[in-house]
Order: sequence, then structure tokens, then C-alpha cells
Amino acid sequence: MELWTSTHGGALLAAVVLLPFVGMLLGVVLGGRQVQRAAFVVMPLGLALALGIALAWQREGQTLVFLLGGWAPPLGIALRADGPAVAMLLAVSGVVCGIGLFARADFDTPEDVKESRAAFSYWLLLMAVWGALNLVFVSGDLFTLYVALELLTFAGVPLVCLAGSGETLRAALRYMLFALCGSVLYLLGAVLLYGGYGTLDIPLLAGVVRPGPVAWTALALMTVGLLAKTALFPLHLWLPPAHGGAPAAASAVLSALVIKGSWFLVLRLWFDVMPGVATLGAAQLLAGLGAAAIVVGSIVALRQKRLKLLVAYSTMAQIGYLFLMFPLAFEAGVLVHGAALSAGVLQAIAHATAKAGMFMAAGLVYAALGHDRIADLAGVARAMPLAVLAFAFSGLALMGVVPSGAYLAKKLLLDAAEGSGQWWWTLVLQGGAAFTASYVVLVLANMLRRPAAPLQGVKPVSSLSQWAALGLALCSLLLAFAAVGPVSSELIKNPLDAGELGTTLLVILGGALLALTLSRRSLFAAAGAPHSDGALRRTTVVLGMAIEQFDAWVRRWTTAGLLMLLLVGLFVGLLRAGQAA
Amino acid sequence: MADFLLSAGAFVVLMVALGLIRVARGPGRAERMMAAQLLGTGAIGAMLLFGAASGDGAMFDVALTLALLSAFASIAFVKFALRQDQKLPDDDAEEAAR
Amino acid sequence: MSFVIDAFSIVAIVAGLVFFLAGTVGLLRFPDAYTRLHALTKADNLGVALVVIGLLPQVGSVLAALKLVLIWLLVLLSSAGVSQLIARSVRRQGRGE
Amino acid sequence: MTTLVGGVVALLLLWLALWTVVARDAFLAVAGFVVYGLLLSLVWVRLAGIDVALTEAAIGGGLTGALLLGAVGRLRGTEVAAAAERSGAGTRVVAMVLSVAVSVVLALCVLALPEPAPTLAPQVARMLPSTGVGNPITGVLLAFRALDTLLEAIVLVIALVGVWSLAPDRFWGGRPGLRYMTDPDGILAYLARLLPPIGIVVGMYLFWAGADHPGGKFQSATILAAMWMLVQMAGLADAPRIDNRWVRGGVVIGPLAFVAVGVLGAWTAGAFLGYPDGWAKPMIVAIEIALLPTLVLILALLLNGAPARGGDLTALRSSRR
Amino acid sequence: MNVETLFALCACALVGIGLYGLITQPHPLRKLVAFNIMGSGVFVLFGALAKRGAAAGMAADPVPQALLITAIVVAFAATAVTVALLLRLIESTDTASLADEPSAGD
Repeated sequence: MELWTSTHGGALLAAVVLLPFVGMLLGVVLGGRQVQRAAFVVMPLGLALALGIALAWQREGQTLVFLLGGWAPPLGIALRADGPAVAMLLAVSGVVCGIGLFARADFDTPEDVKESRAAFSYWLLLMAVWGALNLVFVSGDLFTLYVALELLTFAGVPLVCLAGSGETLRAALRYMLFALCGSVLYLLGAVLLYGGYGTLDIPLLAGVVRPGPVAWTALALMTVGLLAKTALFPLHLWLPPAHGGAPAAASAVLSALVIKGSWFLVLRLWFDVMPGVATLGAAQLLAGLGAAAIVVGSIVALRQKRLKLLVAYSTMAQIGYLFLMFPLAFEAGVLVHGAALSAGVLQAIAHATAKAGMFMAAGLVYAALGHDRIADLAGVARAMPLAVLAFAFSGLALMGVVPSGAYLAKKLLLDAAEGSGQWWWTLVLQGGAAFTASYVVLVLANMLRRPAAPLQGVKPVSSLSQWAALGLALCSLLLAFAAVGPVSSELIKNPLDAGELGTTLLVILGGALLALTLSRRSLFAAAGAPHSDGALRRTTVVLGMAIEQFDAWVRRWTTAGLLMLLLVGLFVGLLRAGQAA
Repeated sequence: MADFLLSAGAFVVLMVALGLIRVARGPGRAERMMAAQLLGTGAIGAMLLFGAASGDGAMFDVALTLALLSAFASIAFVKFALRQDQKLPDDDAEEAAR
Repeated sequence: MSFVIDAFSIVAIVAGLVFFLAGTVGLLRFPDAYTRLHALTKADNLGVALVVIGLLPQVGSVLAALKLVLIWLLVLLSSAGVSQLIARSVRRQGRGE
Repeated sequence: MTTLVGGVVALLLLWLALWTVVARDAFLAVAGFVVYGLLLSLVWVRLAGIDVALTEAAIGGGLTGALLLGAVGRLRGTEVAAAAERSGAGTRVVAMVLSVAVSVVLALCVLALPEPAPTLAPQVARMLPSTGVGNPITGVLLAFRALDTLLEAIVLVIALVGVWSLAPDRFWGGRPGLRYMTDPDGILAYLARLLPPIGIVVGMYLFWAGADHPGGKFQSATILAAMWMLVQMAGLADAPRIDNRWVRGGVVIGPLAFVAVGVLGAWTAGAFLGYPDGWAKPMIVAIEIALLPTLVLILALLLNGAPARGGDLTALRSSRR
Repeated sequence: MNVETLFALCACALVGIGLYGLITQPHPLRKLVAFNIMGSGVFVLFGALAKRGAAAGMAADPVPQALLITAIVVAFAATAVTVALLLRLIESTDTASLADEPSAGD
């Protein structure tokens, strides 16, 4: 395989990175209403470029490579697109377009204004996020990837506080400082690798990196730095307020897209840069953090009073899911590109589409009602069926109901867990679905409830936005069909097949049980009515509160900082111990 | 000669480093600022001596940049830090806008 | 000849170092802000000046010599201006004695 | 001898860093940091990184220092409140132990690095002639790794958009930061009239020298931006309105021209950001000339901060609506 | 010990010092200063590694030095964005605390 000469179609990679940036630059100079127009010109073009890359990749039958300026690594920089990169490029283009359609209503420049701050900033930052993500997916150089990470941070942080309230500013500042800390750790790792091996090119590094103090420390530092940016438990201190406080169209970008950048980079590091350095023990730690994220995130989500915060905590839980595939991707002690990796990428895409749809639906509810208190959502289903349907579909997609992308991912991971005898991940995978189901059931139960009095003063919301939300949710729900090419179609069963239906029902039932026992307010209690809890529920409520307290403690800056250093130490230790064994 | 220049540079660095005690002790912001100014000058002097010792003329460029930027930083010091008691003009504008 | 030039450089530079020493000692030992400022400007002006004078015969090119003189002028200028500003702010705060 | 000098500088650096981190209040920390930045350029000189020393002297000490000093002056009473959140002694001990552990692990890695060190210097030396520039760092920045430089310009634009986006709606389109009063004593104004011409000459000299000697557009742009800020601080000129066409154009001209030259390269040399034979130097110079105004503008505007006065009246109306 | 090893070890200590400040100092501006110290530690380490790579008549490996210039400019941009955020936060809430607000109801 040729990784150091340009292939056919390689120039498309440079184009797909630069297009959003050029759109952004033109937007700055054009200003006013033209910014939005520039964004809407860039979107179809970017989607077309991503499709072009996918076609070129299929035709070439190998990784696409483009050498910038014709300079070959290690001196020059190469852009490369392999299978996961192509999949992510396509998915991100689709999600950006969906979010763009949704945001048209919220971030329109009013007629009587030359230029509005929020609209100007939003569209420019959206394009910046897109360009930065494309760069993360195709860049083959660790330092360029550092710059891409910073681009992503600088574009992501202002999105948090577009509304300008004190609470969102605080969330943004916290995000910024923690993310900066993460990028410095990443850069430190890259510096060590350069010192040890004299190159930053990924395939070149992969060829020369040997297990040893330098490689262990570099991998540990970079991984933890990226985890801080991805907000994997216990380094999630910035995520809930940031994602829960931003405007819906911005939350969708942050939750569905921005965190995928640093996650993808962890993937690159483990699978492509240092597959021989990574050890099963370290991967178990990574997935263990993921499992903890699922449990803590889901339970705290159940205890939220506001819908957007619930969705934010759901993101925290779903991030945990994205890390479960690491220990399942080992074959004979080495990380390999295989079914588990495909499952991970599929999971990320499924989450990107579903979570974007979910945040949009929550945002629509908020816009229509003027609040998003979960307890007061009764009657929303009747008032805005499209948004509620979008929420329900996103929820089903996240739970992993056939034929959603998450379903297929779960299937692949379950097979891998069985194949490698790691039965405990089977438990986590199945239990995780029930946890996801729990908060979806909780919200839907509240939305579907008959209101005590008919809902008053529901503001009309843009129908385009509703359809955009529904569209993304449907994409996620039907994602498995899109993956039929690379994976066998036998994996996709009829959703009404007895076995599948049984599993789905079991998951929903488990979720309902969890929701019943752990939610803040009993599901049966009508809003405002007095209600006495049974002994079991009293115990579980105490448990829920304890976990909420624990989450609040972990999210304190000092705790998170200390845990970050502790994790670096743990990773170094596990990488070392694994090699010795 | 090079050794002499090098040790002279080290001496300058050591000297101005002692001045850092003023940064720590104060008592006022003016004293800290003076110590910073002294260190800036010292760094320029040391840079000149090091540059002459190594025979690399480009180090004079660094000293030149340092001279310009440390002047800038000193002025920022005076402007922002020593006049804190004065009301910032934009505060009034803010109040009026509210 | 080169011995004479070197000797001249050494004498000038050592004199400059003395002023740096004096500036530091003054800054540390003098009792109030004004006198400390006085000590500081000695290091700024004379310390750098003597070092520059000492180095002038050592550099080979006219451009480098020009740069040296420019650096000295810059230090002189900014030191004079900034110490004025400091002194005024000290006076305004009614501190200094 | 060299090691002794290095040791002195290293010890000073560590002491200053420690002092800055534990200093009593934010002003002291920032004052310490400015001094730290000055010392750091001495370190770079010792490490044979004249280009980096220039950048550090200009950005690390100068611009970052001014930025932080400006922030210190506007903290209002927040420091007192923050002091109440100070972590307990136990936490501090744990943090210290863990930080020291990280340092030790890093130090062990440094000592375990291979000998002789891997390096790309021979490859740079071999390929540099084809770029036509004599300064290897300029060669790396604008030929071999031109993408990084382009991205860095884009990073700056995004950071600027981010800073602007923090403005209150009513000030959108207006002028950033403080309106500095004219200095009553006239000393500042005097300095601000005298220093900028020298700064411009030095800046242009560094820009011109950058092709073959240490220097280049960043260092030059930083000096020019500092001079502009000086003129602003003395009250001789005001910060520009952010909806000014020229400002908007200047902010993007560099990266756009960079992309255009890159596309030209794709057309003539067959690779994006490539240079056809014999044309490398003129194209590199063209990129640098286009980047210079962009860098000066963005660095100065980043120092100025978010728009804080004189917003567009129509925007005001709609935000009140 | 040669000068590059000396400064490399010094850089490791700087990273630790920065980390300590970043974790224990409550005020965001202090965290930002600590971040800058930690960042400069990483930069000095990279610079020392570049010096180790001196070869082919060059006093240091030019590739890390070029990367450093980019990294310094990026760190400045990060500082500028953070300062702007902090000042806006102080302006609108009169506090600079990063802790969660004691949640009152919703």
C-alpha cells in the first residue's frame, strides 16, 4: 500500500478541508446576511466533496493520500483518508447540513439589522467546526492534528456562550481552560514522540515506535489530554453546563460533532500510531471509564429537572459507549482494524445523528413552551407531534433498536465480546441500552401525559427546523441499511422478528424500571399532586442522590485535575505492565 | 574574549536576578514594576554579551525586539496596573447604556 | 592593536557591570521609591551604554554596530519615559517618602 | 562556562515559575510572568533557536504580558471571592505529589531518549535549495509545512471571531476595548510618537531579513501590532470599528491569498501549496507580504478584545425589541 | 551535563509547576498564567530536543523550531480568547468563579 505518494482523488482531501475555511473567511469579509448565504453555498459543496471522496476511495480500493506541495513525509505533511475517515467525513457533512437547515430559523439576521452578532458568529463558527473536523479526520501528521484540535476548541467554545448569559459564559470559560489543559498534554506527548523517533507522520511513526518509557508516556499523556477534550468520565466537568446551556443549534454542533474530533484522535493514536504499544489492560481501563460514564451519566440524567440538561448528561453517557470497543478490538494482543473498530465508528455516527436530532427536538420544545422543565411537559406531544416524534426516534436509535446504527454497532461488539471471552462487556452493552432507555422513557412519559389544563401560549416553531430534527433522527434509526456494504446484511434482522422484538421490549422494560426507581419525581405522580413513595423507591432515591453528589464532586475543578494526573499515571502503569507480561 | 563576554552576561543575569527580590517584596506596584524594568534591561544587556560571545549577529535582533517589546510591556504596566484607582472610561459608557 | 581593543572592551564592559551591580543594590537597599528609581535608571542608561560601547569594537559589521547603537537609544528612551511615568504615579498616590 | 550560564538561567526560570504560580495575588503572578517571558528568550538563545527567541521575546513577553496586565486591571473584586475557594492543604499536597510525579516521569523519558537524537536537519539541508530561501525555518514554515502556517492564520481568524462574538449585542459593529484617554502628562504621547517609527523600521527589517536570516512575518507583525497598540494606549488613535470593511478585508487577506497561491501551485506545480521550479521564492514572498497585514491586524485586535462601545444603532434597536 | 539536557529537565519541572497551579489556583486568570507556564515548559522541552538534533551544519533541528513558532502563536490566541471570556464573565456577573452556581430550583 502506498502511503507516501499522492493517489488519485487525493486533491479532494485538501479541498474538503479548505472549503469550509474559505467559506468562513469570505463570510468574515462579506458580513451581514451574506454570512448565512456563504454557509448555505458551502454546505452542498462540502457534502458533494465528501461523496466524491467516498467514491474515489471505493474506486481506488485503498487509503487516499495527498502530499501537500508534493513534499513527502517526514519533511512534508500528508493528508490521508482510510475507511473510518471517509465514513466520518460523510457523516459529519450530513449532520452539518441537517443542523444548518435547523438553525436557519434561530440564527437568521433580522430584516432591520445590517448584521447581527449571533448570526454572524454562529455561521462562521459552524463552518470553522466543520473544517477543523475534516482536518482531524484526514490529517496524517500529529502536529497538524494539534492545530486542528485547537481550531476545534476555539470554534467550539464561543458556540457555548452565544446567548451571552452569565451561566453560559462560566461554562464556556471552564470548557476553554480544561480543553487548553488537554491540548497541552497532547502536544507534550507529540513532542516526546518527535524526540524519540524524529517524525510526526502517522504511518512512519507506526513503523518505528517500540514499547518503552517514551512511547508509554506519550500515549498516556496524549490519551488523557484527548479524554479531557472528549469529556469522558471522570473528566466531564465542563460538558453538562456547556452543552445544556448553549442554544439548541449550537448544542447540537457541540454534542454531535465537536467531541467526535478528539474521540477520533484517540482512535487514530491507538489503532494507527501505536497499535503495538497499546495493551489490553490500558484498553480495559479506557472501556471501564466508558462503563462508569454510562452508569453515572444515565442516573444523573434521570435526576435532572430540565430537558436540555438531561440530554447533555445523556451525551456524557453516550461518550462512554464510544470507548467500549477498545478492549474488544484486540487480536493476539495487538489492536487491529476489524469489526470492533467499525462498530465504534458506526456508534459515533449513530450518536452524531441521533444526538443532533435530540438536542434539536429539546430546543424546539424549549422555544415553543419558553421552558424545558421535564415535569411540565405534559401535552407537548399533542401540541408539537413532529418534535416529539423526532425525540422518540432519536431515543430509539440511541437505545439500539433495529435497524439503527447503534443496533448494528452493538451487534458487532457483542460478537467481539463473545469471541474474545470478555463476557463482562456483554453485560455493559446490554445494560447500557436499558440505561439509555430509562431517560428516554422518562421524557416520553412526561411528554405523552395528558395535561391537567390545555397548554397555553405555545409559540409556533419553524416547520423546517422540525423536519430537520426528524430527518436526522430517522437517519440514525435507519443507519444500519447504509452500512450494509461494509458489513454483512445478515446482521440486520427484521425489527418485528420475535427475538428482536423481545430484546427491544426487554430493554424498554428495563429502562422503565430504572426510570421508575431512580427518577427525581415518581413517574406516576401528576404534576403538583402529593405522592408518597414506597420503601424501595425511597432507597433508590437516596442512591440516586448519592450518585448525583458524587458527580458534583467529580466535576469540581480540583478533583477533575487530580483525577486527570492520576489517569496519566494509571495509563503509564498499565501500558508498562502489559508489555512486561 | 568569548569566555569573558559569556561570564559578563552571566554576571548581568545574576545581578538583575537579585533585583527580583524587589518584585517579591514590593511594597508597592511601582517597585515591582521597577524590578521588571531592570530585568528587561538586564536581559537586553545579557543578550548583547551572549551575542557578541557567539559571534551570531542575529542575537542583536533578539535584543532589539526585546528592547521594543519590553518598552511596550512597561508602558502597558503603567497604563493598566499603576492607575487602577482611576475609573476606566468605558465604565461610564456602560452605565449610560444600561 | 587587537590587544588594545580587547582591553578597551573589557574595561568598558566591566564598568557597565558595575553600574548593573549598583542599580541592583540601589533597588534593594534604598529607602523609598524615588531613590530606588534613581538607582534603576543608572543601570538602564549607563550599564547598557557602557556594555554597548565596549562591544562596538568587537562587532565586525557596520550594520551590527548600528543595531547596537539603536538598542542603546531605545533603552534610553523607554527607560526615561517609563521612569517618568512611574515617578508620577508614585507621586499621585502620595507615596514615596 | 556555557553550562554554568545555562544553570543560572534555568534556576532563575524555575524560581520565577514557582513564584508566579504561588504568588499572593494575580497582579504579582502576572508581573512575575512578564519577567519570566523575558528570561525565556534568553533560554531560546542558549538553545540556538534565534527565530524562536524572537517570537518569544515579541509574543511571550510583550503581547501576552500586555494582555494579562490589561486583564488584571479589570478583575474588580473577583480575586477576594476566589480566595475563598482556595483548595485545602490536603488537596494541595496531593496536587504537589502528582505534579512532581509527572515531572519525574517526564524527566525519566528525557533521559531515555535515543542517542544520537533523531533529526530532520539533514533532510532540510538537502531540500532547502529548491525553495530558494536561506533560513531553514522559513523553508519549513512556508514550503515543507506550509499547511501548518496556513492553518495557523485561520486559527487566528477563528480566535478573533470568537472574541468578537463575546460582545454584548448592543455594541456589535462598534469599537473594541477601552477608549484610552490622552495622557495628561504627555509623556506617553511623546513615547508613542517616538517609538513607533523605530518599531516600524525594526519590524520591516525583521520581515526582510526573514528569508535568509532569523526573523520573518510573525516577529515583524508582533512588533508592528505592539506599536499600534502603543499609539492606542497613548490616546493618539482609536481602535477601529469591527464592521469596518478595511478591517474585515485585512483580517482575511492573508489566508485567502495563501489559499490562492496554493491553488496556483496546484495548477502550475501539480500539488496544492506546491511551487513550480524557480518560482518558489517569489511565491513565498508573496504569501508573506499578504500575511503581514493580516497578522498585524489580528494580533492587535485580539489585544483590543470584544467590541465594548459605539455599537450599530439598528442592532441596538433589534436587541431591545 | 550539556545545555540541552539541562533545559530539557528544567522544562519537565516547568510542566509540573504549571500543572500544580492549574489545579490548585481557583481564579481563572491564575489558571491561565499557570497554563502559559505549562505551555512554555512544553515549548522549552521541544526546543531542547531540537538542539539535540543539531546536524548537517545546523545548530539545531529546524523542524521543531518552526513548529514552535506556530505553537507560540496558537498559545497567544488561546490566551486572548480566554481573557476575553473572563472579562465578559466578570462584566456580566461580577464573579469569576468556575464552580457551579448553587442551583436554585431550576
